[in-house]
Amino acid sequence: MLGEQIIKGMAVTAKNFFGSYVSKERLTTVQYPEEHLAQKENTRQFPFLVYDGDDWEKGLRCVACQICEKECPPKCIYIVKSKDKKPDYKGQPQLYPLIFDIDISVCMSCQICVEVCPFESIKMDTKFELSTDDRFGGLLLTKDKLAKSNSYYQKMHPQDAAESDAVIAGEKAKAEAKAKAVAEAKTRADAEAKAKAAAAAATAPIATPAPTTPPPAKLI
Amino acid sequence: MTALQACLLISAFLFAIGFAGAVTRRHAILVLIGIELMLNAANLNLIAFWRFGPHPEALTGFIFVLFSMAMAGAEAAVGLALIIAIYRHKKTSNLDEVKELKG
Amino acid sequence: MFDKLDQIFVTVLHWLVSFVPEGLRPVVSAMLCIAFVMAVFPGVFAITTVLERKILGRIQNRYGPNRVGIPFTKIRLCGFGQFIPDGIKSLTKEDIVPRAADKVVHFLAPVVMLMPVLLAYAVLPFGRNMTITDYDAGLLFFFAVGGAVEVSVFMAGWSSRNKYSLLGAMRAIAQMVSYEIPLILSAVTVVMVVGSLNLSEIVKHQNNYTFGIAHWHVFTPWGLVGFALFFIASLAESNRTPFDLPEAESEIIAGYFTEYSGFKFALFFLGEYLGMFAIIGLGITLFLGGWTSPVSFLTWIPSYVWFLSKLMAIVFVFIWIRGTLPRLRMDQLMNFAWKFMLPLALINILVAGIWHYMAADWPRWLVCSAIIFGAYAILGRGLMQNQNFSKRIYRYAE
Amino acid sequence: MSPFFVITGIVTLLGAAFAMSLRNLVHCALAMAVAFSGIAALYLQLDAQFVGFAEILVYVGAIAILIVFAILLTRSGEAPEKSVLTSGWMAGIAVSAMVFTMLGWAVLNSSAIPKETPPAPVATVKNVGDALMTKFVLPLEIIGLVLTAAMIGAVIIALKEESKNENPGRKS
Repeated sequence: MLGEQIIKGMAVTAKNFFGSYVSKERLTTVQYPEEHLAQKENTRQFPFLVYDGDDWEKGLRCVACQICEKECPPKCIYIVKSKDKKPDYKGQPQLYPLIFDIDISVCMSCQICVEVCPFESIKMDTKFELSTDDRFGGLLLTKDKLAKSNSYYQKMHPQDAAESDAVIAGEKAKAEAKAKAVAEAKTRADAEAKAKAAAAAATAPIATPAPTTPPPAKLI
Repeated sequence: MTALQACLLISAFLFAIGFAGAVTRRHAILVLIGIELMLNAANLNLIAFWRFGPHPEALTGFIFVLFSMAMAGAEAAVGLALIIAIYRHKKTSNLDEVKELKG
Repeated sequence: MFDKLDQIFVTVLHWLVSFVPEGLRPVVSAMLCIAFVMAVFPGVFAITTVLERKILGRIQNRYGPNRVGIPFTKIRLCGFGQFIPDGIKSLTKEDIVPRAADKVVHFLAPVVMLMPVLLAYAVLPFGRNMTITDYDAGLLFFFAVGGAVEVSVFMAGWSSRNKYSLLGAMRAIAQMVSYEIPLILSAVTVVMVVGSLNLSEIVKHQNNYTFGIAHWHVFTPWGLVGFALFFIASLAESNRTPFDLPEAESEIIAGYFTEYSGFKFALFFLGEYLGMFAIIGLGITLFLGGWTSPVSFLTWIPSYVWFLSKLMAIVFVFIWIRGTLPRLRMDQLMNFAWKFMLPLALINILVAGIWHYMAADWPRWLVCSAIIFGAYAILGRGLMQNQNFSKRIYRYAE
Repeated sequence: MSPFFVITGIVTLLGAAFAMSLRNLVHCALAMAVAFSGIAALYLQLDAQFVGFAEILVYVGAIAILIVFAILLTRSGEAPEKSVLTSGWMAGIAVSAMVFTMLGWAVLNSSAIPKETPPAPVATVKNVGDALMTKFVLPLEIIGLVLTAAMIGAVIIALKEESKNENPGRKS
């Protein structure tokens, strides 16, 4: 019969129309500015610098080794090293970047800088609403805008943050172990030196002891 | 100058315009438009006389105009079909060049 | 009390006209009626543009526009203020006229399009004695004025000196002409049964009730087929899907109004919708009992409310069809008009004749329904027999 | 002789004059459509309601479009360069002017024209229908036949004859 299929088709659209008022899961549209879609775990937009503790100036992990600057394909990172040093999380004095600029209008979010960074100091952020009316200055993020706390990093990428913290904890443990070993070696050396000195004093009080403390082990 | 005379004058002028167009214009379709105008002028006369005539309830003029319109429609259809057929053969609808009778 | 509410517009009109001196009365009352039509139907047009986008959205499981309510305020009105920015946008857009276009005809086309459409509202009965001019041959006036729209379509298509718009105009005229015949023939059946071309007479003929149900023409076999034909033909007359070939995006760009922009395009858009409302209004008057209420115990609702609700119901079905049916090709469109709708309309006239002369009891229903159902089945099979829709087989790349 | 009557008269005559004198054929067809709607308005003023609406339906709706289609099919939409008048156009204009003056003279001072205008006759559709079906039933049937014959004839004439091309040389 002519028109049978038309009625079937109309029934389908009618079901869709009235269904959209009745069952809520038919309408999957997200009203964007008001509601946000939950972001995936490994979303990445633009890099940011991680710092420990609460003062971003001192806690910055970056040691201005400029590996990321060299590796960055579109060359959007610009680092100027500092002259003096400041202690890093292992208490070991390290350089720090005086100027650390990333031009996010050039950055292509390829995450190479994160992979090559030996100090776990640059990670990928998930914020994407970065539009500004100033096309040149507005999109050049300087060090203060880039620095974000480790806790923010935990919130953004829990799993990666956990791994990176494990790495850092390992580093710290190794550093303490080495420091302890050095300290023990020092105490043992002092003890021996004292013993030798006592012995030398006993045998030849005239031979003046020349205690030479062994130079500390070279740190990587 | 009663209304009837005004109508008759208008239809006479229409008829003159239609006749002038049909006679002087070169293009076949314009001649057909001229004929249509002449037919309409005649219809206007009929309606004028029906309206101001002695016993309009007989509706003679009225019905006559209806039939004349039907005829004008048929005539226009056939006329245009002829013009298109001539154009298809002779590639022109210019009346001056459509002179010889050969097929 | 309800009767006063029903005649509210008429009393207001007479009250306003009474202030004017005797000589100017007809002119002023005509002006007021025109103001009424120009206020109501462009308003319905504005609502329909938003309604169309919302219903199409909901059919496709998404929200329609739901942001713009009252401008400059936070009120959303779930999107029903969308026509204000749309209107401003289309009015302030630049009006580009192609250099080669024929300026005068190009300018006149939208005017000539809007004029007959607005004239057609003069004869539609919006409510109990709410017809602006109650012509004795009202139906013929409507079709005569409806026919003049094709001249404006041609003017638009030809004057833009653009191959596509000329072809689009030719297609649109061919479609409108070939669907005007079933339109008029299905209206002829109503005239045959009612015996008059006067639209108020036709509504009065449908205004009596048995067992509480109104005597609408659509409840009779010939009326149902007549209304179906009228509905399909009005879809084609107003260039709506599935007959919107002349102006479809996938076809010849925007058909005959390719070269129009800004205010002229808005006029064409308005003209198209007003034409749609006019032809739906006529369909309601002829088959769905104009301003009468379907059941006898609801007659207290004012008559113009019935007319408007039926109008919006059919506009909803138009939009529903637009959300469902695919577009017809040009040959399918012509084939359907000349090989299915025209014969069915002629048979419908025969059935209306039989209906008129047989006695008013059940054999009449039986005979008429049998003839119509038989004709529908035969013509339907004739139309469908060369379409062999075999089961679709899917071949995937290995 | 209401002002409205004068205006429609002038519009009709202007439309007809332009229809005959414009160079571009499509403009002529549109001017003709204006002239026909002017004539329809004149009919309405002469209380011939049914004929007025029929005039709009038949002439403005159908014949204007028919003529415009014919213009496009014979590809004469563009204005021709050379003159649009036939060679002996002066004679044509003169004859039609004579026709108009003679008719005008006859109309203006004939005595048989009634002075007072009779009341408006009631030409309802029912009367027209009854008259058609009783007094004029034979012409009605004949008009039906004529229209069918004209339609079939027009189709056959305008049909492309590629089916039986007897002289393939001169393919039309």
